[in-house]
Amino acid sequence: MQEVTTEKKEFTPNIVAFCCNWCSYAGADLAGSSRLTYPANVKIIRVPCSCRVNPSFVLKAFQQGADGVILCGCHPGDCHYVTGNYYTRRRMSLLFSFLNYMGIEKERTRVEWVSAAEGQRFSAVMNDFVKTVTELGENKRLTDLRVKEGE
Amino acid sequence: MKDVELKMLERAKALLESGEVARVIGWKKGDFCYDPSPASFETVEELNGFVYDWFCGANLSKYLIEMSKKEGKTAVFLKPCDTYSFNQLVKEHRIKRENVHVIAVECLAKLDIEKIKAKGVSMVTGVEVIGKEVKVTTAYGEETLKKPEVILTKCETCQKTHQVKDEEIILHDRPERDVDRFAEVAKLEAMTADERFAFWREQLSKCIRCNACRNVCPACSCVKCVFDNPASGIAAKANDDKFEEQLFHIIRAFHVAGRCTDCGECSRVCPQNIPLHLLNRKFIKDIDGLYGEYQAGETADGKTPLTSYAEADAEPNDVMKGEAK
Amino acid sequence: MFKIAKERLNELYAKINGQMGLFIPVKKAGEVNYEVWREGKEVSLETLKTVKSPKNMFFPQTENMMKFKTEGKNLEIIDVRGEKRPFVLFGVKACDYKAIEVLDKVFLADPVDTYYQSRRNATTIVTLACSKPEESCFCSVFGIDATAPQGDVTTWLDGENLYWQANTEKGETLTALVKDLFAEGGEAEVEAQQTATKTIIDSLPFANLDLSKFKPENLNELFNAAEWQEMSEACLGCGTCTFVCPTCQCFDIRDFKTNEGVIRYRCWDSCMYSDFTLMAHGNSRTTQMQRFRQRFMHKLVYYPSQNDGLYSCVGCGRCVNKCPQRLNIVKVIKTLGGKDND
Amino acid sequence: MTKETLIPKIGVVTDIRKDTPDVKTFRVVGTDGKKLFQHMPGQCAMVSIPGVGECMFSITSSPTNEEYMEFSIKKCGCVTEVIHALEVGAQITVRGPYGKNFPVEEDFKGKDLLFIAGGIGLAPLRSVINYVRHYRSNYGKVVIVYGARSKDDLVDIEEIQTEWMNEPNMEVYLTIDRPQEGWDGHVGFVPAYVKELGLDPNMTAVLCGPPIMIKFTLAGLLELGFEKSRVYTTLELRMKCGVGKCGRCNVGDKFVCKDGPVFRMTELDELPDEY
Repeated sequence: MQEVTTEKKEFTPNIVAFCCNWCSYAGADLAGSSRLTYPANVKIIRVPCSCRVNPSFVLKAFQQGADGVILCGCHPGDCHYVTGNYYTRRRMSLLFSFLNYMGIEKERTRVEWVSAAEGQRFSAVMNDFVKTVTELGENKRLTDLRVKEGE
Repeated sequence: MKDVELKMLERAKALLESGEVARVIGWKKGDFCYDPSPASFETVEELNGFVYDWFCGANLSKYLIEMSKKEGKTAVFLKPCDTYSFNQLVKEHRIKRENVHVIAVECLAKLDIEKIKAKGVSMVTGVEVIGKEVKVTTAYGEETLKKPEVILTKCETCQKTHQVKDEEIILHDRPERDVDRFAEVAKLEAMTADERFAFWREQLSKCIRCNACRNVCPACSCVKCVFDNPASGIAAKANDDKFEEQLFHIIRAFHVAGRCTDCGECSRVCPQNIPLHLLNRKFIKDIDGLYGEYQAGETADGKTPLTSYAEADAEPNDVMKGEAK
Repeated sequence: MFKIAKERLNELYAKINGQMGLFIPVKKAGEVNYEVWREGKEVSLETLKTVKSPKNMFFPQTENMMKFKTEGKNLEIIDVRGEKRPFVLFGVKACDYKAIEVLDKVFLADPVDTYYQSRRNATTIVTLACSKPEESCFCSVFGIDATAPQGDVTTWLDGENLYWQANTEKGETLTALVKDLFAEGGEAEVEAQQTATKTIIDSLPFANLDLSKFKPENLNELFNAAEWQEMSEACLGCGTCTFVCPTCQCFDIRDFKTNEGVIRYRCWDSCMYSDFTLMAHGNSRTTQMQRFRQRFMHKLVYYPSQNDGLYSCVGCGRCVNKCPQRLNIVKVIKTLGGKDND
Repeated sequence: MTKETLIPKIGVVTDIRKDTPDVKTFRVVGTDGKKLFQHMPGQCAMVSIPGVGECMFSITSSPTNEEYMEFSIKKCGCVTEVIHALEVGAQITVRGPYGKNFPVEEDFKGKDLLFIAGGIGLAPLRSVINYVRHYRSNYGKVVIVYGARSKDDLVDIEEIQTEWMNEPNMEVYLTIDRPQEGWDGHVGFVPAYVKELGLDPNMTAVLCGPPIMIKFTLAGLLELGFEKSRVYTTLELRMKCGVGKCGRCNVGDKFVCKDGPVFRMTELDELPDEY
């Protein structure tokens, strides 16, 4: 618990980014090779398509201590599997709206479309998301206290 | 209601006697005047215990998953709201439509004994509904209650009509009602995130994880639920932490999104009276607002909102900003 | 006997709470359950039946048992229990008190369940007599007198006062702590209430249930009864009856991975669940009929057979009120019990 | 201090033997290198891998072994899969012993004993057989009939061939279900073999194996004139606590963990058929 209290002043959030293998994951790569920075506290999880992300993945991320969860996929119309991200769009619209309805701060969740060529955009999106979540502070509403036990 | 019951009994007898059906699914009398149980009747003699009254709120459609697998045809009495669940189950290939004979029965809303008891009325021995009044006979005398105050929550905003019928038993007209089933959802939406969180926190902290909501839900027809499957990573039996209360209800609500017919059984069975229907209704409201009005179970075919898409669908971030509607 | 005016009960709660913990029926979001008392919480002693029984005082729905830490190949087991703070369990009805006796026979039997025992030892039980039993109550069938529950302290509540009588040493100790709030007297009021309540109890619809058939020697006959199939047909397989039941004691032991190791906890389990007896290579109860039968056979036959005829049902009627499908132990007793049930 | 029943001890795996394609035998001692606790033949212990789960296994080694305990474990579920992946030196948790043992000091003494096992069913019997071998003079003739699907599925074959078969006044009969290259022994199912052998019905018999084998073997034994009161078996059901409290391993009013796992056939006859 000590760590958390000392961190209060400069809180660094844990961010989980689910990135589609065919676009934003490559976009992150490009950002890196172009020497564009994005915060190190963004943990990328590569998925074959943004539509692979089951709502339970998002919740699990929060359970394990994420303060924000962002999904990145191909721009609508550009899905490697043709239509995957259209489904993502509906699912995540509904899920995130629902989490908001449950009282989970809506700034903690986000969906962004980032292509493989948009390294700059990837970096900008992540910087912005991290900034937003940092301002928001620690996730206390959708987290499992048992997981953090002993910290 | 007695006339409807007699008519139903007559049909059940005829169907069983003629051999047209092998069994009839209906309700069986309980120990009190208010506790009928769903039951299947295979012989005319068994029909002695048959009942259809103001407390037959249970949705019988889910039983058909098992019953329609049995030898012979199954007749079932379905209230308007039940027929939506029936359609949805047919659509999901859970029920063999050709094995079922649907008898659409009249429903003028069902009563909630807990609400009656909450009015301080105990030892109930009988009820009679006259228009908008409920006359309750008890061991201590008689009480008159206002019907709208003691009907099941799921009936309060119901405007459903029978979607499936092979025959019907409807003797009385249902009065037209003008109700907004999303009013309570809108009320929650209008709150701040903090208030909403506090509301759900308090409600969900009552959850004892008995799984009644899941097991009664006609949309929860998975052979093995993720919460029972150790390989899912989210299996659990009890809420050890507030997170698990949220997790269970969020996942369940999401899983039935676009398939939930708003039959309200989840709230009816909840031993802690958590307004679970308000979770499902949020999804319904969002779907209606974002992707066009959709009522699950209106038909037994076609795509559901979450198994289809439109190129011009709203962007999640706009939805979150509240700019999409 | 002592008494305290109803309006001053909050002072009593505060006083007890100052010395030890207080677990009491509290109304939250419309439902009454036992909770830890805090100033401002809405206590509801009048509520006849809390949704959950007070059993979670001793046998919580989830309880951490131990922690495992791994370092390299080395494993370390840490007992996570701290010293149990003394607690007062307040407002226990006669049926729920009897249920604690039923649980004791399981958890305190050799080998003793120390988790249960430590909570049990640290608790002073204040019971509350019933004055308004309702139609689903049938505790008298099990020989329970709802007007005179046992416990460390027995209390009675009427329109004006709460009457208080210590029964045990623990009860006397508690009484001494709060005595300055009390006045003497109340015997006549209590007796009047008891007489009135007994009349109601005798006239309750289930007052004459016949249990004579439920004996160990009829085990196989009852087990093989054809009626189980029909009785269980509407069963959803949910755990409502088991979780609201004051005597159900089945539990599961599970592990949870945290950032710091593994927590092993136990939680309530239900014999109604399909995976209750599931093993890697089989399941001894594959149908809901078997699981339904198990629950009621356990309450009415198996448990009494192991515990000198004591039934594992106390007639609280929670399952009668809460079963979503209105199946319950009364229906089982009526269907399979002695012929006086007809 | 009261004995903690649900808090396990730490065990160290000191040896792993692969008996068959899906059975491994694990040798376990305490962190101090000594045996974890004493037990009697037929008793069980709860073995767990923290974070995965806890399961009940019969203790395969004989109580007369003062150095260590052994568990023969068949890979068939989530926990056993992880146990099979363990390496020597791994630490696990063990608690026990649980349940009633075989009446080796009472009913078995001075009797001729017949042990019939199928597949992994040899695990609980190995403990009794070795106990009997240790106190050989206390018992009469010993006959062992053991069958498995194939010769590769015979557990502990080395011990059987090198030790049991050479033990005086001890007969061992092995059989496999189907003919197999390199096997010149008996082929056929255990129940049929038992009848073929025409065993002496005055022996006290102990059966362990899959339910179907037990059912047919028992029928065979009864045909040969065995009395049910002298036939024993062990049961296995889902268990969590091991001490008759968690409520799941009951057959009628008996808990397998506490009142079993060893049952006399006459006792089982009185219980409902739900195991």
